[in-house]
Amino acid sequence: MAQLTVTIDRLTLNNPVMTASGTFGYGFEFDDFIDVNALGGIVVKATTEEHREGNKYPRMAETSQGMLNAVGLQNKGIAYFRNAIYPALRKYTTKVIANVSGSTIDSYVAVAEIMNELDHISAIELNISCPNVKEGGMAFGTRCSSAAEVTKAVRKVYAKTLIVKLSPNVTTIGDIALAVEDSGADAVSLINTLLGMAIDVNSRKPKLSTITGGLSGPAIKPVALRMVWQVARTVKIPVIGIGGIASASDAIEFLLAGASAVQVGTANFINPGITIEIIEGINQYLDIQGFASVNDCIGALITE
Amino acid sequence: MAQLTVTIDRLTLNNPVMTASGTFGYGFEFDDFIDVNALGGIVVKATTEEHREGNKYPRMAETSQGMLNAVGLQNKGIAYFRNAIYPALRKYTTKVIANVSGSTIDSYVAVAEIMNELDHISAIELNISCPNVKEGGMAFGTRCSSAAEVTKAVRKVYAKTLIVKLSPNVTTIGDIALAVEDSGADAVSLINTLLGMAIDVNSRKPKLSTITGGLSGPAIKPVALRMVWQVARTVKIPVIGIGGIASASDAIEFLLAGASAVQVGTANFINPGITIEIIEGINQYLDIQGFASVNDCIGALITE
Amino acid sequence: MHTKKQILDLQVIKHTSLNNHHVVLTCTSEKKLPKLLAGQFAEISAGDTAGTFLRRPFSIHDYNMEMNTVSFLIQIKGNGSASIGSLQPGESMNVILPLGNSFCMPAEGEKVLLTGGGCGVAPLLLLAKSVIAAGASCDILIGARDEENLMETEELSELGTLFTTTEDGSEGIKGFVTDHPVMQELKEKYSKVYSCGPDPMMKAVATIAEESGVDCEVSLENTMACGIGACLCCVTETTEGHKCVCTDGPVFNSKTLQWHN
Amino acid sequence: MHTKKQILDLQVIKHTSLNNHHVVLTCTSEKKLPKLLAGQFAEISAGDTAGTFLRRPFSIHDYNMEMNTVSFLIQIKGNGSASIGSLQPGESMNVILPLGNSFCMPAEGEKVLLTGGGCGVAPLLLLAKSVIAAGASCDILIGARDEENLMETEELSELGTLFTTTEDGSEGIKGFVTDHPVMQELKEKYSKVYSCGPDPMMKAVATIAEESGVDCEVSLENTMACGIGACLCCVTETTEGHKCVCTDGPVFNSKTLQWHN
Ligand SMILES: Cc1cc2nc3c(=O)[nH]c(=O)nc-3n(C[C@H](O)[C@H](O)[C@H](O)COP(=O)(O)OP(=O)(O)OC[C@H]3O[C@@H](n4cnc5c(N)ncnc54)[C@H](O)[C@@H]3O)c2cc1C
Ligand SMILES: Cc1cc2nc3c(=O)[nH]c(=O)nc-3n(C[C@H](O)[C@H](O)[C@H](O)COP(=O)(O)OP(=O)(O)OC[C@H]3O[C@@H](n4cnc5c(N)ncnc54)[C@H](O)[C@@H]3O)c2cc1C
Ligand SMILES: Cc1cc2nc3c(=O)[nH]c(=O)nc-3n(C[C@H](O)[C@H](O)[C@H](O)COP(=O)(O)O)c2cc1C
Ligand SMILES: Cc1cc2nc3c(=O)[nH]c(=O)nc-3n(C[C@H](O)[C@H](O)[C@H](O)COP(=O)(O)O)c2cc1C
Ligand code: FES
Ligand code: FES
Repeated sequence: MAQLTVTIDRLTLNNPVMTASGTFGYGFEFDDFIDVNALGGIVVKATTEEHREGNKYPRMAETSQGMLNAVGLQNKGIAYFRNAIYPALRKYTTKVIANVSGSTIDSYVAVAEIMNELDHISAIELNISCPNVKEGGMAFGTRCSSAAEVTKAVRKVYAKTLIVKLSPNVTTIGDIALAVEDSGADAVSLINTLLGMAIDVNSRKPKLSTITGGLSGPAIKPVALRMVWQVARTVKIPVIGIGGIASASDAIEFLLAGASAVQVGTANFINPGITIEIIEGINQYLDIQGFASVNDCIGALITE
Repeated sequence: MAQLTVTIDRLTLNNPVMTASGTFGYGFEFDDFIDVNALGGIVVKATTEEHREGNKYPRMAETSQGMLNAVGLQNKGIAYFRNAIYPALRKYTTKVIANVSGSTIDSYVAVAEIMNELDHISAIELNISCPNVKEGGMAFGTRCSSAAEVTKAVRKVYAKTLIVKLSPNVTTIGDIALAVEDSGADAVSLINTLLGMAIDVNSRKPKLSTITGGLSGPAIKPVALRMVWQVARTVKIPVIGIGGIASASDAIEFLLAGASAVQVGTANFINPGITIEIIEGINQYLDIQGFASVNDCIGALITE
Repeated sequence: MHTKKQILDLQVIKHTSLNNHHVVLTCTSEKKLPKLLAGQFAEISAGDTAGTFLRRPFSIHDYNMEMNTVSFLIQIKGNGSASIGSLQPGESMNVILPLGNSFCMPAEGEKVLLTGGGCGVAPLLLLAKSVIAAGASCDILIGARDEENLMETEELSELGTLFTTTEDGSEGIKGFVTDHPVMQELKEKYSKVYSCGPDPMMKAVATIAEESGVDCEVSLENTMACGIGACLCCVTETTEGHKCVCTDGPVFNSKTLQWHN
Repeated sequence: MHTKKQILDLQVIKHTSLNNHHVVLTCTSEKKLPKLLAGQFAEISAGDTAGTFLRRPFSIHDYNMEMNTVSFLIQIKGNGSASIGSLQPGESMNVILPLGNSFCMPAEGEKVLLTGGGCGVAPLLLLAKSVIAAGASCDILIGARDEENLMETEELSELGTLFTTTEDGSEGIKGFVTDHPVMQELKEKYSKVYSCGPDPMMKAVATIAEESGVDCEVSLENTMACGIGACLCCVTETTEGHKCVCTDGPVFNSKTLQWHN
């Protein structure tokens, strides 16, 4: 039984397995299936300043070993989050991380300010990479200057661990990661979804109401892993790996590539118990490989 | 029986189904399986100025509904191509397109100059998007300025149809497409492979000798389709769609999104007869939908 | 009263082919099945099939607590339903259930109309049984393309008067379910209408019900990624904004819906 | 003399389990099988299995022109071999064959040594038969982890003297194939050595053969995407640069190889 504890900035996680925002609700949806507190942490769904209805149905299309979504940040806004959702989240002993989204810098700051007051929210993950909203979202995450600007603004009002979630829809992910590191991010998480599209040839219409949407699932794992590896070699702050993780072996690939922790997303839809299986599988792997601690395997890729 | 002929600049193809460079050898490898002349065209494997040995083994890793490759442009150079391969290619009555690669602008130009003299090569496809070589390759395709520069230089020496093959590893594919259009490209083809990575957790080593490699196959189709749609709305020159096409329905998605023709890549490895099935499937689709010509379905996506 | 959702392996004990495109799978479980209500559904894994990624949602077609059996009526559409629908006795499938809300039961003594189009008949069998168990009674109106696609007529006719329509007139009234004369007598005969089928059919039924001043519950079939309220992909527009079909539904009172096109 | 490559559906007629991780599938075809040579291989589709994408290469284990049968010896490693190896009589699998070059046959009257490690025994059965058909004769040396993993010993011992080694000493000489005394007598006894197995074993055999001045042919198992020379993924370094294992091989004269690490 190896040591599974990892640290992301000031945050100590009991193990490196978290859930990805937008794929795990607020955790409650999974209480029937697993002991949510057994996870390293949970990242709850995106919160924006105002209530948002999100995009029109259809918002989802299955693809080869993946899916497209165009949810568009549907949520009831930060006030509702604080008053109605946060109190219920307090029951969890695992680390609860809020995913913060917005369409202007001020709106990111407004949400971050309130999150900063909520004791039980251990960290925020700044979502500058959502491909499914017309304004803001991914636009912030695809240029170094805007990524830096929003990070700086939020850093000023947010005292705890600030994670910035990067978009994969860029030429040089390392540059964006450096820009947010220089602007005060404590960690980066990646990747958000790849911008994709699907067409129903019979109706000749796009499968999503928004035409394009975000691709997730095993299909994107090779791209995610490459980006995590590139970023981990570029920045000094911890990296959280996300993208297509559906097994312990997938998670371990990200750890070896340099991720200090991982988030499991789409795989939760197919097997709501997958995160627990992944934790067990990591444990077994460490024992078999003779690692005393998961930290020994972070970045332990042999490339000579 | 609908009309299948499409035109790409001055090039008339009997049907919109071609093969993608590096996945169909020189055509000969498929003579046992299909009548290669039944294809709209074939794009033969990359030719560089000098003989290249390519990257070390291992060069391939299977992924979820996709594969990574790191072949690295192995080929015997343009002189050998002209003397030993080109004469044999003359047996084909279908359009034969050469994929031209290089590490410097001069080396692209050198190959293009010789290709220009070869009657039976109907067009060249400029590969500014190969992720598997240390110098040049993808680097040219990820910045507007360098993409424009190499296109202009080749345009000067190449009189026939000049197709530029774009890299998907960029923030704004439309900008690169515009840059090459403005520099004299007659058509663009996209996408080349997405840069990805895979790790063998047991040996803790990358699965490819080059660590990262190019991801192809159905996994990338949603990204490819999105990019083709974006580029087709951005440029006036014809667009050739590539990426994960493995069925007639996949090919039709690309046509509806605005591609004038498609290239089938990785799917040839799994079913060497797939291209013929795709042509038949497109034909059936046109009949069922009541299109008299494949041209009626190009860009016919309904988005209102 | 929340019944805990479970991930279970079900064993197929009977495979009944209804026609070319529809089968009923009757299944049991080693563990006791949780209580299943009419209108609820399960997310079924298509197993190791290359062409599918997500689970597929199917309504509870029938449920027998004593026998510990549950059945599903599966229309073969694409890869997922083809793979699930080909399971034979002895084979097993992984499911998550029970999911979703359920139809509201009529009060004792009420009489209600159940309407179904095509494979929309799937939830009506358990619904009819539940209506009767609640001390109410029902008539059942089902429509299909042709006679062959009118399904489960024997079972249903034992639970109430069965009316049928077919588009080609090969059985029952020629036309859509809304062309059936009984639809003109809603107010007089029924306290409530239930409907499951293609969207246009449910909309037409709901419109007539609303015009007749009769309550109407419909069961939506929006595409789903998770089925458990985690992804927000399955929403429908309601008078209170977007609601998840998988948790707030699949059953909605037609008046709360802003039908999408 | 080029035999046309074909895409064929083969019907499994016999499934023989050799031990926990190895099976032999004997197959036939409705069409007449093309001529298959020792050392050639087929690219087999794992069908509809979610966990696989590409075909999987397997050597021709045996071929009988009169009976129109071909067999494969399959080691269960991952998803692909598990799915293929689980096929039962009556089921079919899609293959491309014949692929690759073949072993060079010895001249009449020569005596050669066949060496195999683990599932490297796969191509040796047809090789031994072909050697004999060519009027030559052979001894066969196979090695494995333990007795259980020494496979096809009965069939092979009918074709030549069979020597065995096991790592745990449970059968034959304890150690690797290269530890067998016969490896010290190559020059005296054999005109040629053939080898198939894990890379380190083939390298060790080739080294001894080269030192003994005996020709050695090895059969490589590089991972492949296409199997037909189209992708250039399967290369091995040779004295003439990168060569494709799927078309220039899988059989190479050991002297032409620059073994990769
Ligand atoms: C709550 C709920 C209950 C359901 N109950 C039943 C049932 O009892 N019996 C039954 O046969 N079906 C039922 N369905 C529909 C069923 O889930 C789909 O037919 C099935 O998922 C299709 O999967 P596939 O892989 O076969 O088809 P795919 O390959 O995914 O799709 C084939 C075609 O069907 C369309 N399609 C896919 N899913 C749906 C959907 N949900 N609604 C409408 N069109 C769709 C696709 O757009 C495509 O054109 C229900 C759906 C929901 C949401
Ligand atoms: C020309 C040729 C002939 C072959 N003949 C036979 C044969 O007759 N019988 C037989 O059992 N096998 C043979 N093999 C090996 C066989 O192709 C692989 O074992 C098989 O493809 C593994 O597929 P999988 O899906 O089961 O494993 P995967 O899930 O793909 O991999 C499981 C593990 O096996 C490793 N692996 C995969 N492919 C290979 C390979 N080609 N060589 C070494 N390790 C590999 C992977 O790295 C991984 O660790 C041959 C290979 C080649 C190239
Ligand atoms: C339905 C859905 C909704 C999502 N919503 C959010 C979100 O609100 N905020 C966010 O940062 N990422 C969101 N994501 C992205 C995921 O958190 C994750 O980055 C991505 O799905 C890749 O991981 P995966 O392949 O494991 O799913 C969403 C993804 C999906 C599939
Ligand atoms: C093994 C392999 C080799 C390739 N070699 C080349 C090449 O030489 N030149 C090139 O432009 N593209 C090359 N490509 C990219 C393909 O032409 C194509 O753009 C890509 O694979 C996406 O299409 P697909 O998903 O249909 O395979 C290669 C792809 C593969 C898989
Ligand atoms: S399907 Fe995921 S919320 Fe309904
Ligand atoms: S496997 Fe494709 S060239 Fe050998």
